[in-house]
Amino acid sequence: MRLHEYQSKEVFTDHHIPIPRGRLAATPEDAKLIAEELHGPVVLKAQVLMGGRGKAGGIRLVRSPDEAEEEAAKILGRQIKGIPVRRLLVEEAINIQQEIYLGLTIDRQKGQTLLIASAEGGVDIEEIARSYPEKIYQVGVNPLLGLCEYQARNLATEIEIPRHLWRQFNAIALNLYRAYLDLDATLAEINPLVITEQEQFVALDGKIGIDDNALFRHHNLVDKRDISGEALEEIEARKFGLAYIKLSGNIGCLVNGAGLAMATMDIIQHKGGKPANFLDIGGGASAEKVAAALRIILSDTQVETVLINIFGGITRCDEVAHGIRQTLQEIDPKIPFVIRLVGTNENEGRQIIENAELETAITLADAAEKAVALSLEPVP
Amino acid sequence: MRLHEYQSKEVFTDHHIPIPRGRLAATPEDAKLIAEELHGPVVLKAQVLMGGRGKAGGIRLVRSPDEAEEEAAKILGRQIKGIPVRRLLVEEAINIQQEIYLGLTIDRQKGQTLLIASAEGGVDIEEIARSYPEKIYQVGVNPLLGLCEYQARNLATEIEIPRHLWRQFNAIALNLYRAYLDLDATLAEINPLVITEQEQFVALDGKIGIDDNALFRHHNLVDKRDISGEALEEIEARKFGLAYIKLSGNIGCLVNGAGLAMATMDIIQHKGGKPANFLDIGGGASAEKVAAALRIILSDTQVETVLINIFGGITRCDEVAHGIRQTLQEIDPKIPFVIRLVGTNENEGRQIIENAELETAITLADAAEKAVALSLEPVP
Amino acid sequence: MSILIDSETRLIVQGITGHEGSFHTQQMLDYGTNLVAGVTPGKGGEWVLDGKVPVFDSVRTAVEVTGANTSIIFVPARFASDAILEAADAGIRLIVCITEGIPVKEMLQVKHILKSQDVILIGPNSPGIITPPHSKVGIIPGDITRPGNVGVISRSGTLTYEVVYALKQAGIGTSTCVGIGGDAIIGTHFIEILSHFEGDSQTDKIVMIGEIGGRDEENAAAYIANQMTKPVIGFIAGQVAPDNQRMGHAGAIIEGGVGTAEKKINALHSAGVQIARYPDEIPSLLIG
Amino acid sequence: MSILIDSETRLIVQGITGHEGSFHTQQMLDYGTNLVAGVTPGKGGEWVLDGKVPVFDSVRTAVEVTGANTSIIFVPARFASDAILEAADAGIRLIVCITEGIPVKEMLQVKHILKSQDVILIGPNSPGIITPPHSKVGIIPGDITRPGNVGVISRSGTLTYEVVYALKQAGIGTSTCVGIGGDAIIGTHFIEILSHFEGDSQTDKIVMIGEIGGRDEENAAAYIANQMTKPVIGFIAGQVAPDNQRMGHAGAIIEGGVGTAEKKINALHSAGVQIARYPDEIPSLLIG
Repeated sequence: MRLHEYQSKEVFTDHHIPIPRGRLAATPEDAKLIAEELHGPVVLKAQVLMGGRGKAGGIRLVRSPDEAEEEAAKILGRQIKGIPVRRLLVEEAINIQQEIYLGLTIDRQKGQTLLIASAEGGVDIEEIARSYPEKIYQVGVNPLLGLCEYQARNLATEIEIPRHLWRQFNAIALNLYRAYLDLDATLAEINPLVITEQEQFVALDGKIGIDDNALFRHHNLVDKRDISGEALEEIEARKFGLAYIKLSGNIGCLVNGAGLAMATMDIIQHKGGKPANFLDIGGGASAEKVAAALRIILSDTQVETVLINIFGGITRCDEVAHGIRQTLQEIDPKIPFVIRLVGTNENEGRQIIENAELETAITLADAAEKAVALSLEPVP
Repeated sequence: MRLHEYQSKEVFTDHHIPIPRGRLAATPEDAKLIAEELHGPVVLKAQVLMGGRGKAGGIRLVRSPDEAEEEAAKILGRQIKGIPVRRLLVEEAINIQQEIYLGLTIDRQKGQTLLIASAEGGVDIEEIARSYPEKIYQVGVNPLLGLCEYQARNLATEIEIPRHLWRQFNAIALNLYRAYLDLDATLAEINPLVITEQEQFVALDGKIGIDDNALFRHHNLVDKRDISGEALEEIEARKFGLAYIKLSGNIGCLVNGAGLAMATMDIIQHKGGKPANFLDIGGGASAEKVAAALRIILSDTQVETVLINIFGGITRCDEVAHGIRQTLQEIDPKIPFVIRLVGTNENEGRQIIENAELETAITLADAAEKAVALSLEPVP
Repeated sequence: MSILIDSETRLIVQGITGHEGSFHTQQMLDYGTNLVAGVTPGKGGEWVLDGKVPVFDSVRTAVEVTGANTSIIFVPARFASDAILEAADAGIRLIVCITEGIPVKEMLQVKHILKSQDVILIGPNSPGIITPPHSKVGIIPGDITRPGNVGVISRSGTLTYEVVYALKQAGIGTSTCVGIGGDAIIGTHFIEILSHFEGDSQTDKIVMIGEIGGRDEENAAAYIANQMTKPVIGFIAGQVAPDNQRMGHAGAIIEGGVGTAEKKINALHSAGVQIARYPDEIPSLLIG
Repeated sequence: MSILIDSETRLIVQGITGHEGSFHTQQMLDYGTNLVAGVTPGKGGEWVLDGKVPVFDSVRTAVEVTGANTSIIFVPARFASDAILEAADAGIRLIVCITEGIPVKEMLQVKHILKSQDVILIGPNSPGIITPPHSKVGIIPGDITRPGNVGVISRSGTLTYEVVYALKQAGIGTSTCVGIGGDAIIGTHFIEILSHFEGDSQTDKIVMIGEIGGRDEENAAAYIANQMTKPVIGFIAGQVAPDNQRMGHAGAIIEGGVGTAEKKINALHSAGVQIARYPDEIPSLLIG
């Protein structure tokens, strides 16, 4: 789960990492009021979870409260990558001497957290990482010990933080690690971490991502989850514990297991079709869950054919078949279905399906070919 | 640094370990009032840091508020091992089904914390440990990982906690470990941890000892330090960072280093004398610290001879000599001194001493013999 | 021969009395696995599955009484990292963790603790291990495999079933099939299993099923190029997956250019691995 | 020969610019120790002690530039555990920690981390190591020792000086003298040093100086009885110490009957160790 910039900055403040003064505004009037409080130039920043909001006009520097109101009205009316901007962060403008990158994330391979820093932070950090990898410094954190002071200090040396600022930098690195731990984060990033002309470190922007598996420890964050950036189908899917991602094709896919779901999409493509979505019903899904999954697929008006591919293990094919039949009794989708059920209780499952007179398949390749063929037929 | 029972119980409460209802009373009237609040029989417990307060009459079970007042007056007037009782903990009396021992402390050898438990807690736990060591169970805690749930559970199995109480027991063990960590404790003990007739765990008594080297992280505890149980000399010594323990002999000892201080006491004894104290001025002591140490030794009226044994390393003999001369100029103790200075700047030091016309010695054996001989002479 | 599980295996089931634990214990018994006990704290002393399997309160007791050396974990995510540590501490040498949803923070700690111990962890979020025809430690359905000379390694669950089933349909048997698990932090990676297969006399060829994300496949490619003599057939799921909904830059910085199906396929291809475009192609590549 | 420090030793001083660090660095230089650099974060690039010793910001840089393999730590207690970890991480193989007052909680963690690394930690709260006549890594005054064939191990600071000085006065020289440190949690115990001396060709006899508390001397006694061929002379300080101001029962439970001078002396005596009643008796026992 991703936190907004303003949420990340609340976390920073709780962990003694300095941020610019500022507050959240939901209306142009708010923005004006906050700009008045802050005196002097302010920055308006659209609070959306998409990247690239700056290029999309979601960040504006303004000189006066009136200008703040005016620009806020423009940004709040805007959509960024299809997502309406509902809130702005209004912050004092900062005099920047240097922009640094500082981030923590998981190195899956080594099984440890990495603290990453570069003397050249900002929006182009990925480009720097690609073109000048020697400008990126990393240090592995022993998960049993945590980040050590000497590690932060060594990093400060390598990215050539001036000596008189080491203590400030170390405190920020150690506090960021503490925040990362406290929140069960898999990402905690300050970019840019700026050195102001007054020689103070300030976290100008921040991103925090929380481990979904640890959300049970963070109910307060879950309650504040922002779903404005998600498709309705995705919100509905999460409600049922389904992993669903909408794509642009016309073959709706319902599969158990993420790997098999991806392989199903792959084979559809290889056979000349276009998957409409990724949908993993997980292991051991009930008929109700299957029904919910199918409703979500069918709510996508682009879907013209449905391919159901179940390899039963924990999941029982008869349970899935019941879910399918139940949904088809409720909704009459009027589009063709191809159903493949293999594994646990496949015979029972097939029987239920056969009664419903649906197209079935034995192998995945066969199922994909049939679905693609059906998807290419003109819609009746 | 040791915490009082009531302080330990505050820590328990902060860490969700159940304790009996109750409060601290400084007067018999307080005790009566608290007994009234609690309804029913209460226990009065003298808050002194000495062991064995029960046998010394420091714990009383009373049936009524009036009786509470009466008995509180008796205990508050009493001294336990020479220490006046200033405060009582007044607690509800608990119906006990079973008394368990649960404690955490450091195993120096293995370099880890041990969680120790026994189904038979209470005041006789050390006797049980000696006579029936098989009744004591221990589990080592990995300091990087902390106490694991399975370890607490295994211990519950071994001391035969009834299954329906495992969850309660585990929570208490894990919370006790958390308290131990949070407070930089080297000891955290619940004894007895009782199972009430209502099948609830309650920490009936508790002891917590804090690592003196970590007190810089616990200013709030240091502020609340209870010094009523310490000799005035010991309080004064701590003020100057000196380690001082009063003994019963007549040869005052001033030594640098704990090992050498003990060896000095040992040799005094072997030569037929009696040390009046253990005093370690530590490493690199200033003249002021030496002067303070000497004043403390001389404030003990039993001291009839002083032996100063300094082996200079970090400590400079001239600095020590200055401290001695300074004190002798302020106070005229009228008792003999034997002074041995060896090591760093010993010549400079000896010169300062020689000018003061004091008895000196080269070897430790020589110094001890001289001091013992002087201590056996009749006081002038 | 086979890898990881063999005639010496003495298996316990942690979480045997739970819904999944009890179902799959029955499946493993039916398949012929040498299953010696179960562990559910608070249920020690019971006998489950028609009185065939004794239950203990702790792994330690189970090991002491039954001489168990292998454990499979079905306990809920909230308790699973503790269960892994308990098994390792009790002297279990192979731990297969089926549970999914263990927080990353806990797995990082577990992995570091296990590093200094002589123990193999498969998973978490793994379908387990099967060596047809008589031993499985996991949830892979027994009847979709047949004994043979192809070793299978996979990061996925049901996709693994798909592959071994496709092999069986084509008359190809499996020596051992290992699901290493789909989580970000897993105990054992492709490389370790490849090396087991390289040394296994029963295994002649290997099928490796990867997916997008991480760089496990890239590392495996380097290992295959340098260390493996046996042929490897690969499949990478997620060739048409949408852009990973990545957050922040940190992931991109550390993963560099790796992680996409295309990069993985290229890396494996360069290492001499034949790549199937979809699972049903695998049998023909093995035969061909 | 000698133990722990020899002609291969390349020493750095962590905390070289502090009061104690700078004083004792000069002492070590004067004694002849092969001291190659100092480390004080924030002072890298300076040259100290009349421009003879370069200072680096980190141990890592110091090791890279000077090839250092040994470190002595004088940094304040608040930073000392971090300094130990930094040294170990940078590849230092022998760390001598002079600093006293490090919290137990931190030392427990440090000790566990070092366990899995090939590094020796002496101390903390140690006076260090001296091999007369030319090398010392510590604060033991150089002029109170002379070269010889007696190895000295001690938990104390100044009591160690007392003993080596008494030896020198009696014309007896020291091969190496090691102060293992007086804290509850130390990196290296008597046994490890005894085993070094047992294998050291220059050492013919060993003096072991213990004190009350813990069971290090009892463990050493068992080791001496079973493993040592060279004669050991012992002294235990604290024979007339007052009852330890113990708190709680836990200490008594785990230490059982051990910890008093009497028990320690008995244990050592039973292991064939001759016991001096006070330090000045040690030379006669060595000669006798």
